[in-house]
Amino acid sequence: MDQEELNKLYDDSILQENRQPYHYGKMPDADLTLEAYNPICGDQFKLFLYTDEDSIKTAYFHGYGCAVSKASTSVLTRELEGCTIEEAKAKCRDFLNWLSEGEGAKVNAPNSWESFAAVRDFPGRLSCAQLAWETIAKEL
Amino acid sequence: MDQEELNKLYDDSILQENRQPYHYGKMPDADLTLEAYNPICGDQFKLFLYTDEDSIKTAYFHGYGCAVSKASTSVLTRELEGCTIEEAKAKCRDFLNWLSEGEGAKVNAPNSWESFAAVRDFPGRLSCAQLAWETIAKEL
Amino acid sequence: MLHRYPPQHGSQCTNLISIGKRLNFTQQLKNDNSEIQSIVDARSQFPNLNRQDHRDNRIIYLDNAATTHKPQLVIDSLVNHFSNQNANIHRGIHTLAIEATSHYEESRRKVQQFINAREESEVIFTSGTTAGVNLVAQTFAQQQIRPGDEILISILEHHSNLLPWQQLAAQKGAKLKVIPITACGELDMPSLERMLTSRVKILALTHISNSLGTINPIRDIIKMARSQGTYVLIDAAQSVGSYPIDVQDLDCDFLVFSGHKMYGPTGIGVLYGKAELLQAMPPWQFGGEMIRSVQIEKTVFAAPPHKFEAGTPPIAQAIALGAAIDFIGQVGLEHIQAQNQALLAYGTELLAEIPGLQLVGKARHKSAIISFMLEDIHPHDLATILNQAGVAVRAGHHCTQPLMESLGLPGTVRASMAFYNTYEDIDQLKQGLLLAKKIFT
Amino acid sequence: MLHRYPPQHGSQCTNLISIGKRLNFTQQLKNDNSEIQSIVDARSQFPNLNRQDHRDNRIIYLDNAATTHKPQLVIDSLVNHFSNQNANIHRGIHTLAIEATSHYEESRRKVQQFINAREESEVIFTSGTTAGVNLVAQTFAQQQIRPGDEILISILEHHSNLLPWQQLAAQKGAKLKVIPITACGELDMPSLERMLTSRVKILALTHISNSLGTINPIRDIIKMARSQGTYVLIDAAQSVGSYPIDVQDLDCDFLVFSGHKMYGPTGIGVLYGKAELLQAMPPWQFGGEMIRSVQIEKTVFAAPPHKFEAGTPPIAQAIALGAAIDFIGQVGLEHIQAQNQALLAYGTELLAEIPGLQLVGKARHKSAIISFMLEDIHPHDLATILNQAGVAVRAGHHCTQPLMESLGLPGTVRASMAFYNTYEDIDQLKQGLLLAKKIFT
Ligand SMILES: Cc1ncc(COP(=O)(O)O)c(C=O)c1O
Ligand SMILES: Cc1ncc(COP(=O)(O)O)c(C=O)c1O
Ligand code: FES
Ligand code: FES
Repeated sequence: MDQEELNKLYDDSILQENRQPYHYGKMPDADLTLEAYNPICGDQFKLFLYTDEDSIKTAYFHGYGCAVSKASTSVLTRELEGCTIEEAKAKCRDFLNWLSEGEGAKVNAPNSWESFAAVRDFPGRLSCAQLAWETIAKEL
Repeated sequence: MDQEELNKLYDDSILQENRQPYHYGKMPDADLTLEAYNPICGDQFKLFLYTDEDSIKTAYFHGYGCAVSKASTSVLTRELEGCTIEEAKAKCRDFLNWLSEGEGAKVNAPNSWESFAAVRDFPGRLSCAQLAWETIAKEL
Repeated sequence: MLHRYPPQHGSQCTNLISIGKRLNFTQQLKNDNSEIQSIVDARSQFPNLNRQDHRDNRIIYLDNAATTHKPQLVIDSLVNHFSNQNANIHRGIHTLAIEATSHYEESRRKVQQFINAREESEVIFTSGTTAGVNLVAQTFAQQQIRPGDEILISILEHHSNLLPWQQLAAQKGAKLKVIPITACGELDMPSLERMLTSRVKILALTHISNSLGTINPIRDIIKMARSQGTYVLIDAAQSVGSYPIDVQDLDCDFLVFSGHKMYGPTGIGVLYGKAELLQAMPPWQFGGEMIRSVQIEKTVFAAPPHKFEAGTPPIAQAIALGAAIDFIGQVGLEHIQAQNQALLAYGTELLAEIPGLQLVGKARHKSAIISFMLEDIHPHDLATILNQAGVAVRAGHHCTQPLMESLGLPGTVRASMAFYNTYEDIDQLKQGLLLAKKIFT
Repeated sequence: MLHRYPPQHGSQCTNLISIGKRLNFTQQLKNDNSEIQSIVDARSQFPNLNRQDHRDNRIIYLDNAATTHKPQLVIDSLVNHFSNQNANIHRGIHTLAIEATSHYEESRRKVQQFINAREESEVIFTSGTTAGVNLVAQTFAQQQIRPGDEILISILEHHSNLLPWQQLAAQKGAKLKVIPITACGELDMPSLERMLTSRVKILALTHISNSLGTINPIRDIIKMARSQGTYVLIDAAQSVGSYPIDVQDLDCDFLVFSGHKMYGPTGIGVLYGKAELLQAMPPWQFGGEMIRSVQIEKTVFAAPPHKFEAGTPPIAQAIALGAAIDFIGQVGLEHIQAQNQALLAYGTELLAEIPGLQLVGKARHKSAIISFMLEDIHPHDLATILNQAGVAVRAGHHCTQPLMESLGLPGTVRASMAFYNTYEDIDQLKQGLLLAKKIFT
């Protein structure tokens, strides 16, 4: 059995984000609460945003999903903080483009995204990585 | 092209009965009128029976059907006359048995039926030969 | 005799362009490196064209309007799916399921491009034309039709595009109106114009009559319907795969067809619907794969097309339909169409030479369907004799009983050609008919 | 974490009979001159068992509850139909149409005998289980159900045997009641007895749970329903082809299943219904082939089964379903069943050895379906890792979302065996799970 691809998907960074996600928890007093629902598996995260004027001060998330979706939501949550709403949406669109088009997408991909590149070899799991980013891109 | 089977089905007797059917015409004052409808093709004959006590004095038929159905209805019409209702039904059951089971059926088949034996080689046309007989057997 | 077929007004009907010499059957189609370079090549792809009957005669298949034969590419597609792929689709993350899903969805894209739909989600896989019409009648029309509304069809309709509307009209207290035809078998346009008022909520019309071959001017008619605010469903069972169909150019609301009439397998068909209509329609069947979330109290349905594809779909058949579209692309729809028209012209001229033969349906625009009567020989007797002569045709009402009744005919014999038929096939048809005449006189 | 899977009361649940040594996979099945003499012979009939993934590993297929692989006999049947026969059925009198019709109807007889229906006309070909349930819900139940009536299902139901009833109940103002399960995943019989009153018009129940493998005691339950005057529909999608089904012995009113889960092709299924019920039911779809006579004003429908088979049916698929039944006969249903049970016992024991593995569903009577969780690894992560290890399983809610919710689970990993699986397949499953554990800790 060739474990290389597997090790790329489940690399240290994704496993670590999954085990100890950033700002994982409910935040009932958030100004904005979004639901990221994946109909393929039924998994679901709530995204809690605390905004000041037009920018996102703090972000939390909570819910249930696979390692890939949890890690990707964790990374997203961290990167949302400090963005304006427009910047947040643009960032998510960038991530989704980069994820589907690879290095061809003219997008400045931060290091934190690199681990998710492996998802491209797992077409059945693409929606896991996209889940929360798509919700922000489309519904914020 | 091997025409033998064809010549057996469309033999002189069937073609003759088709061309000059017995008692072909409407008989509006009949005591009993039955409808023989073939849903496979939409063909239809009306059977007109004029009875006296329990026996069939005169029979007529009218309608539209293929050569096989017309010939077979013509033969039936001729053979119904003189029968009691019960005899008529029994005769039709005999014919249907003989037709489906061949010489194996323990039935006294008159010469007039012989031409219809060829229908056995034309499974798509079996219902043509059965049509009127089945109506008498089942609905009289 | 019931023969009351209306007298022919020659001038309105087909002007037979004499075919002079036969269109060259072996003509070169392309010079690219496709496998299929000529109609002869294309023909060799259909194993069933070599089928023999019990007297070792090759069976000449002129029943293509009922179902076409299947090319090797389509058969191989089925074999490949079941031998090397086979998995249930969607929601699966193992290799086979991912492959099957991607082939299934790829086939949807092929259909989309083939009929030029705007979006993939406008292509819904069904089990056939009949299912497609029933789906629209029992969901969209079920919601749209109010008592007193009118539903317009034509007398040419196949039972599958008649019964669902008859049923719905009865259930809703709506009126079913029927466009008549002219003596040639064309839609009676003045009647159509009179009947197509704003009271008509839905017009359900066949593109090509499976009984008479008439090609209806649907593009113009759809335009007329649009101006009345009438929704239009087109029954394209006889046209897709033989004639180009562009749903955006036509601007129809719905269009239905069957895989098995376009060189694909049985058990698969397509409903095309405009995205905004599909979105607003309720689902038809309920089950797996068509949901977003299910609770005992409440279900949220998926978006089209999945909303309309409940349960395990005909996966292998959908993929094989994609193969059929590939095959059509290899031959070239323009060549298929030209060959059909050449066979129609040849056949029409040849049969007209038989004394006592009466063509039923002489529209100016016809597909390769020739319906006829020969003297007063019953269509089924003719079909039996033709079958013995090695020629497979269909006889009867062709699932258009009201049409036959309106023509005063008990049925017809129908010879329907596909592009892989040859002039010799039609010659043989003629021989069989001459034999029938001999037997019956 | 959402894991609230109820605590196990060991005593009520599976008593694993230790399998000691493996049941001999190469055992002799028969001594007659059938081609298939052993399970190894039978296994060699499935080309897809040799399929390899992109790393040249043989794919171990443990997703049989989603769809089974197809034996060569079934594939050949499709090829033969499309290559040598291919014609539309009924109303045709040419050789090909007669042959196709007779094979299609012969297949109906095979189904009849296989499930021991009293009459051929009780066997209706559908496009699958989902279509069968929808047919009954939208015709029979549509007429039977009145406001306030109850429809009873179980929490085990597949969406296909839930949504049609949920929909109907909402439409009719009827109540949808749901039988719960015990901690082992068995129907809670006291609840069932309490709920199955004479207010219940229809009980729609699965024979075998596709998620947990539970085999329900349907014969006894049907008897109870009879005594209340309740009609019963059995979803036999997971049982036909693996376990004997005798509809007369069961005395159910309706029974539905899919061809693709019993070694047959996609696109075909069966609805069995009692003759007297089918006769009284209105048709579901309207179109060709299901009529006795059609006029614009009025249509008279054909008798069952044709009344329910509108349009061109999945001809080739129905014939291939007959071939699947032939194949099952060649192997012997008793051998299939025994092999399934042996694989279940082996797999259950083997997986139980993995620390942290939690079986989901421990009914005493189970089919060869093993659902499980491994520690807190998400089912889809497990399935991905297993796929890389060459093992195809399914993960998720398996189209039983309410069941998963009631178990407090987001889904499970499901390994489902067919008789052609081997002990080595299950060994490999275990290896994959151990790998997953290693990755995740
Ligand atoms: C128990 C059960 N019922 C119903 C179905 C639905 O069958 P199909 O998708 O073939 O219509 C399935 C299969 O997924 C099943 O396992
Ligand atoms: C014009 C037309 N409409 C509808 C149908 C019905 O198609 P199917 O039987 O494939 O559902 C046919 C084919 O018989 C047809 O020719
Ligand atoms: S499996 Fe549900 S989001 Fe990944
Ligand atoms: S074809 Fe109609 S009765 Fe013979």
